[in-house]
Amino acid sequence: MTTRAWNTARALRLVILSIGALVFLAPYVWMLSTATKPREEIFSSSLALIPHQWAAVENFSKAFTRVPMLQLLMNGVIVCTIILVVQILVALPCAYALAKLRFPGARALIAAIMLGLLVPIHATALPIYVALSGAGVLNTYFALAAPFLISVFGVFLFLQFFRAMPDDLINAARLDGMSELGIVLRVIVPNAWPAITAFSIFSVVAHWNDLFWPQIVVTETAMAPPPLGLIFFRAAEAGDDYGALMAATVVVTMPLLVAFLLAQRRFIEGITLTGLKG
Amino acid sequence: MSGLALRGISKAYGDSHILRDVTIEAEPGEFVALVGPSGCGKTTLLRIAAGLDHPDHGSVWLGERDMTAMPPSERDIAMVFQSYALYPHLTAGQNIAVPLAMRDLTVWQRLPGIGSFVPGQRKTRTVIQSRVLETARSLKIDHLLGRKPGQMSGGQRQRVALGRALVRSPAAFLMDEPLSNLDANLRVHTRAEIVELHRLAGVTTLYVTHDQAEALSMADRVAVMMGGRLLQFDTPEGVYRNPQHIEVARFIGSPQINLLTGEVDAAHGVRIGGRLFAEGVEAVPGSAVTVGIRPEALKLGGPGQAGLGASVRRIEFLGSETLVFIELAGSGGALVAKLAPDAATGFGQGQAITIAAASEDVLVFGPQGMRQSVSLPMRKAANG
Amino acid sequence: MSGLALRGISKAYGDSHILRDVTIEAEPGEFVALVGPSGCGKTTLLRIAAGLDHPDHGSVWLGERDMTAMPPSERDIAMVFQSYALYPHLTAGQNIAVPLAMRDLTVWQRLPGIGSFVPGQRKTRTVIQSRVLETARSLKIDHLLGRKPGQMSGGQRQRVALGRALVRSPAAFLMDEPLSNLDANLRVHTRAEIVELHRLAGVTTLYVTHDQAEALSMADRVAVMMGGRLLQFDTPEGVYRNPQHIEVARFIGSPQINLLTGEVDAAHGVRIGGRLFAEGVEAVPGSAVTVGIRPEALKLGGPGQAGLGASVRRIEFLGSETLVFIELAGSGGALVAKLAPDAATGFGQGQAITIAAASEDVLVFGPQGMRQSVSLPMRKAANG
Amino acid sequence: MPTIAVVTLSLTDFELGYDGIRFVGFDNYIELLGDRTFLISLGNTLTYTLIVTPLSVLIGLGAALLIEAEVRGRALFRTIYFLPVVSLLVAMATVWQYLLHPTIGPVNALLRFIGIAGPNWLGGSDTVLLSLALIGVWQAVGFNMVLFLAGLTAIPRELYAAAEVDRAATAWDRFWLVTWPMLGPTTLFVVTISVINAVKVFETVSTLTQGGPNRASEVLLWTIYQEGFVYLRVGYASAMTVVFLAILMALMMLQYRALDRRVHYT
Amino acid sequence: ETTLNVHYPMPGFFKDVMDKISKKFMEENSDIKINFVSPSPTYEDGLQLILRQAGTAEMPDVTFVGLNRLRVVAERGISVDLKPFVAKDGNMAEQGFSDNILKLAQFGGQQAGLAFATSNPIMYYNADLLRRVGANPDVPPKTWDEVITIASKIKTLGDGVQSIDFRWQGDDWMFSALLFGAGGAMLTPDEKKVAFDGPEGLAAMRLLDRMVKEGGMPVLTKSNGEQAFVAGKIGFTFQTTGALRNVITNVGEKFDLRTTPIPLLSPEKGRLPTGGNAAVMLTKDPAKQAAAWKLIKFAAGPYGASVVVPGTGYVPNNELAAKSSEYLGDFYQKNPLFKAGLEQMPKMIPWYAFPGSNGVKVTQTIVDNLSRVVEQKATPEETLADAAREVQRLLPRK
Ligand SMILES: Nc1ncnc2c1ncn2[C@@H]1O[C@H](COP(=O)(O)OP(=O)(O)OP(=O)(O)O)[C@@H](O)[C@H]1O
Ligand SMILES: Nc1ncnc2c1ncn2[C@@H]1O[C@H](COP(=O)(O)OP(=O)(O)OP(=O)(O)O)[C@@H](O)[C@H]1O
Ligand SMILES: [Mg+2]
Ligand SMILES: [Mg+2]
Repeated sequence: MTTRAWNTARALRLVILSIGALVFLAPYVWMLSTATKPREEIFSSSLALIPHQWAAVENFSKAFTRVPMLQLLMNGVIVCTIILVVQILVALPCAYALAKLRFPGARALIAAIMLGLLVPIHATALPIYVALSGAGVLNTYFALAAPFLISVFGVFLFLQFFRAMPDDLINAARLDGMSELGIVLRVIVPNAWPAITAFSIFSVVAHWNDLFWPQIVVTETAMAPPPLGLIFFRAAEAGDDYGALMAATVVVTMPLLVAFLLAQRRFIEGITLTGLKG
Repeated sequence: MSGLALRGISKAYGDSHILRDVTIEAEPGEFVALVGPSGCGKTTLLRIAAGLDHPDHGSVWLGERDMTAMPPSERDIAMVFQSYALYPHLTAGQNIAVPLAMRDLTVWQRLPGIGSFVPGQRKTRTVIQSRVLETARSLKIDHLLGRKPGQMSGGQRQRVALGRALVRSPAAFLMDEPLSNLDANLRVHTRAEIVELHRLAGVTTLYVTHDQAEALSMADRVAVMMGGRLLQFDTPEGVYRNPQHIEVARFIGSPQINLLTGEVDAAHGVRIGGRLFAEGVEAVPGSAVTVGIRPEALKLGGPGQAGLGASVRRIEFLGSETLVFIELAGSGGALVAKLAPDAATGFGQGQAITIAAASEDVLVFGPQGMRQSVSLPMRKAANG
Repeated sequence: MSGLALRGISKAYGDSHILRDVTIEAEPGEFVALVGPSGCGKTTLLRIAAGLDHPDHGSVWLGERDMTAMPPSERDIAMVFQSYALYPHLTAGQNIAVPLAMRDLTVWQRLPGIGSFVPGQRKTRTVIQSRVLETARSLKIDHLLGRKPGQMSGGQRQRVALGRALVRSPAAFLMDEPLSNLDANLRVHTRAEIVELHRLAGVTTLYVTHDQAEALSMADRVAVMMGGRLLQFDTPEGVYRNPQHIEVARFIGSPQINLLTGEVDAAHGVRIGGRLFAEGVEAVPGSAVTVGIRPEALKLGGPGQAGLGASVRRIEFLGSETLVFIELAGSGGALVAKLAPDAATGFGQGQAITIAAASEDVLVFGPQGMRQSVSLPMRKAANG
Repeated sequence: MPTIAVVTLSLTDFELGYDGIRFVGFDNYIELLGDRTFLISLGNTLTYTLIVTPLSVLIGLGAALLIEAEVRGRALFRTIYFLPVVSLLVAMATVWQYLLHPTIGPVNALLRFIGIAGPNWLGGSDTVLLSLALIGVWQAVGFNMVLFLAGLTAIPRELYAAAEVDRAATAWDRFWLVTWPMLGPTTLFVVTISVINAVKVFETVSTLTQGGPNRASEVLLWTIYQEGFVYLRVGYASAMTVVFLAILMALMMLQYRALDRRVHYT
Repeated sequence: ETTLNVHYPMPGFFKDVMDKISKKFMEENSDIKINFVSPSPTYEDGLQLILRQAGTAEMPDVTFVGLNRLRVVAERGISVDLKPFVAKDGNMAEQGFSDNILKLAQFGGQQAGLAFATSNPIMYYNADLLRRVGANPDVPPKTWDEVITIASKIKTLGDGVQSIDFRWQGDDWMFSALLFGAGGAMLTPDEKKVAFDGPEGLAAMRLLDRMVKEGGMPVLTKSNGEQAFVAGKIGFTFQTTGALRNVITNVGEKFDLRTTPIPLLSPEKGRLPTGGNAAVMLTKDPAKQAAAWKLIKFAAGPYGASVVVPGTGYVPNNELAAKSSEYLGDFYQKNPLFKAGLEQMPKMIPWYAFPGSNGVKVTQTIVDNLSRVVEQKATPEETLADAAREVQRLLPRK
């Protein structure tokens, strides 16, 4: 895989990528444009992207003042961190055990994992709510994180990646005197960075953006994660405040985007298991 | 110091039987070489010894302990993998240091980041570092310690894998063709290092090699395997001079032993194509035997001398020695003789010659390939 | 049929220079062996020839075509990778068939699933199958064609990798230590197959091996590399008998050449520790030279004979030959002599002996390691 | 655990707000059999999944491959394609609402520009599911792309070298020879996850179409949600969930059994 | 000092209103503190929250429930019956709470809450478009026939301009507007049988059909309809007054926006459904109940109305507020667009809430059938028959 000069294949590739990128970007163009428009300009018969009258300041200040946005963002960071850390701590060893240790019932466990993946949170929300309410921990970070601490998706994702890892690597580690946990930490994790990064991205994205669960367990705005802030700009009955809504969306999305930009470096330094023959 | 015993090991993958009832008992401190053709089950046997595979039958013993059910990490065995199995994310130095770190550092000291604040960590690390450096030096890879496996050549990786095993003093060493990717000089050097280490530490070693010369020169005893069976387990001289099976004779020695179909007459004379080849051979009389003569044991003479008639087909120069390829008159059988360069000067391509062998150099194998030997009375007296 | 030329190749990874101005021009149909110590850049050179790496300087030519900028897939070169690089998801048979399928099947015929409905596909597949089987037979892996790489032993994988290259008739073969994991017999067999194939097809071949004996016996010419430099590119006899650099002398030949520090006097006599060792040597007079004598060129004599005084330290039995390890009197320098088993019977450990060498066997290297040779007038006459 | 609770609930007539809870056996399941909405919902979900899964997997794979092959602008493209995953779907749904507006929306404006009368994307019962599916694809591609990118990093470069030497001249050949088989486990995973995510489509439906018009975008989770949270019949919704899980589970196991063997090489 | 936990839905809409009311309330009642819990995005979400929290410690003391969901709360005994408080108060009518207004939140003899923000359906129209087809915007159409005639002209304007947007999606409220407007009812008075399948229902259904067939009404989602209207692409829009404030803001200066009462199929018998919400008391603690009652009355009272109406578009649910210049008298003078809803107030009757556990599902059934007409997939007659049959099945069989 070498750097080659310009040729048709490359040009074609760039063209396809760029067209795709345009399609993917289109909604954001409108989103940004809307976030800068006064309300009367948002819907009109002309497709102008640049507003006649700038209202960006107004919209964004609404996004920050109408709700305690900074507090919400902070909550989001805390909850996502708790969830992510625990999820990884649990999922890595589980996946390793399923992938590389032979024990009876492994297949059944994998089936159980699949089942866990399928259950929509909407279905289990009520029982979990009752349990949390019984424990008197509603309106806490714990309640926000509780149902997600074990990520079946994570176990499943890691499982797939670990199975591709050469057995001899793990065998070598065993002979070098590593415990199974040691193997996970010292051999598996360093070589599974792309998978872990991918998972982290997904986990953070999913829980940062989750609107459903926080509504169930949080009744104090002080504990609410960012998406709950967005509902302050929505009014199903009477039409949303689109400008402010888009501004708030930009604000809520930004941290994730930054996080992704940081995380994707991990992909650039992709690993290849070259210490092995065959 | 404890011996390593593999007793009655069998192993099959589905229908294909990889190992059949293999028993190898290495004495404490013994150096056992495991040789055999590609695919005969050497690696599998080593993996079973290490606990990475489980035998279908049989048991593995380290000293007096039955280890068959013990997990690999508790066996205290160091192994060099044929496929290296280096940690791709660690540098050569870190790769080699792993077993020491695992042994000498506590769980807390090993923790990344935090570990460095745990007391004693720094000192142990220094000790480990110097041990790693020492091992690396002896393998001539000390200048590579900062490289990752992906940035090293094949032979360099192999030496790192070797270093990772040699850095410890385990209860036993298992080495799977650890020198296969090294050039001759380095190989001689590294071989010497291994032998030296073995002499000093006296750790029981199971050493797989495809190089029978290496096996003969390094090992206390050599185990010759074939098709999952152990054919002979003997001293180097034993397997070379006194092979118990035609396959062992064929496998050991380079160039390969010359094999001819012939018969042993009642007077213990060996006949090839009816003509007498050697007299007074320690063999059971019988027809349809296979007669083996090592290339260096073949005596070439001029046309008039005693022995079988033959002609020179080709002469091959190999530096320190010369191979003479010979075609037997009549049968067309092909043989090879190994001569010192000087001794070969007399022969030219196409030349007619005779071949003969001393009776004690002639090995006779029966139809099943088993060695046929009896002690002749006079010999016995001579030897005794 | 076209030759393969690597001209002025240089390559560095960051600061470390892997190859420095290497030029190797293989004639059409020539078999060139590439030898050198581990890490000297052999694999890198091969990868550059294949187009997998790009040289920092220099160019790669196949016949009259400059291929330096050509992608590997258009170079029509077959390569055996040191790390095998087998496709883990394909069986041995499929692995070997890949290059043929790529060459002989159209894009449509190759499509998974749909491909089998494209006309002509079946016939070509049959042809490919039989070619694969033939190749596999010659490598003795025909019984393994249905296995995936993960289910094969190291040597078996290596042969599959070899088969994948040999199955084609490319413009050039590049082989990176293709026999390193094979046992001696298989190695001899496979070596013969490669030589035979080369004889028949006459494809230019670059063959990396760490086994100098293999290089000497197989190649038309041998390229000896060291530390990224090409030291000598010559016939096998040339590099063995007439090494141009002390490192070449050291690298070629097993056991290694004996090297002693000495001087050449004005009368072309070689002196070691002041004492005359050989007379009439084709060397430039001077002090502080290194004198090389091959082990088999050392002549051992009894205490009274001419030559340097020495003693036997150890005798090693190697089957077809015997090594005598010698300690020089006074200087304590160590040498090794290789003898036929019979010739060695006279010597025992500790015995005092003398050593000498024929003048034409003595190689003299200057302080920089370059060979110092002049043609002596009388010799010249004799040769001419 | 919560799953067990769901199964238990499915055997009762529990209704949010009423205290009484009564065990009704399989009544809920029997009622389900005759529930037209549930059947429609099942069909719609199936259609949706059949559109979204292959498209999002293929485009995701394509994007990953193209981005990986391209040296310049990798980070930029990756980020762009990933944006939809990062964004709050509820908010983005609003954006799509406008983009797909039949008269003032830019999409139809563009179509008009090239002379095509744009359809009534989200309003018409014929196009609504397709529109939702396209939004679903838009949302899922980045997700799948990241998984594929992670999978690509695990392929040894040496295999590509071998493929090039074996005269796999075009990227197309190398893809079939190396990338595709080596990505097997990743692909299986991505497909599984895509199916699961597609089957669980909810947010776009709830923000954009509320199952309408005339149930044309009624999907399983929406139906379950309606029953459980709007009509408050938790017991019945639980029964639906159980059936939904059972069907999916059966499908997944089948797929897994058939493919798992083929994608792992040892 | 008492602290009241108050919950409300749709913060995008009500946050400012609630803040203002609570501030004023706390100024007047310094012994009561109001604490807003995190609001819910929609009425549905709010209702779920209350149902989930019913009886637990988290349950708020006061909430605001959509008028059509009030019955759910009342039937489940979650809301506190306000009858005793009304009785104790004695002079509700004097405070502006006429019987008519109290009725909006009554079920089976219970006073489930006090209507807080109420709305009725009105007609919005784009005067510019009317002018372009030669209609006089100052004399807006009074009957559906006139509407359809003008609409059929507007739809020919091209350039993406469309005639009518009738908000039939989401719930049965706008259908009720047609049905009640024809003098019809949803169920028979004993609530046992469907009543909307009579001639009034058929007229309503046919009208919808005509809007599409003759008036050229496009099939739009709710938001798409609103967006197109404020973009100036639609002639008539029929929906709640509640959206008025937003529509005004979103239209800005783009075109000449007008409002007027919605036509009725039967000008004499015709009535209109009331949308919006009611303040509901949840706390069972007598001390808190007193405070909650105060708050509820205050919010639903004239001051509350004077805040709600201008901020939203809702009509005042307190007769004092509408009349007194202290509250809204001036406002209506200055903001004629708000008058349409006000004029319709006498015709407001409760938004019908279906009995039984399938109550909510019934509305969805009706909406699904409406969409068949709008999409021209079935005739009004078929649709009405189907809807009647399906709804009948969902009614309690007691
Ligand atoms: N990516 C890299 N970065 C830095 N150094 C490298 C890299 N790859 C190879 N090298 C170095 O280049 C040198 C030449 O490597 P190469 O693989 O060509 O050696 P070789 O002659 O094939 O050795 P061997 O016989 O051990 O296979 C080695 O010293 C190796 O450490
Ligand atoms: N997973 C497997 N399934 C089936 N057969 C296997 C499997 N693994 C190994 N084998 C077979 O078992 C035999 C022994 O393999 P093993 O690796 O022990 O050979 P080896 O003696 O080490 O050979 P080499 O010298 O080539 O490395 C081989 O014939 C190989 O094909
Ligand atoms: Mg092996
Ligand atoms: Mg190499």
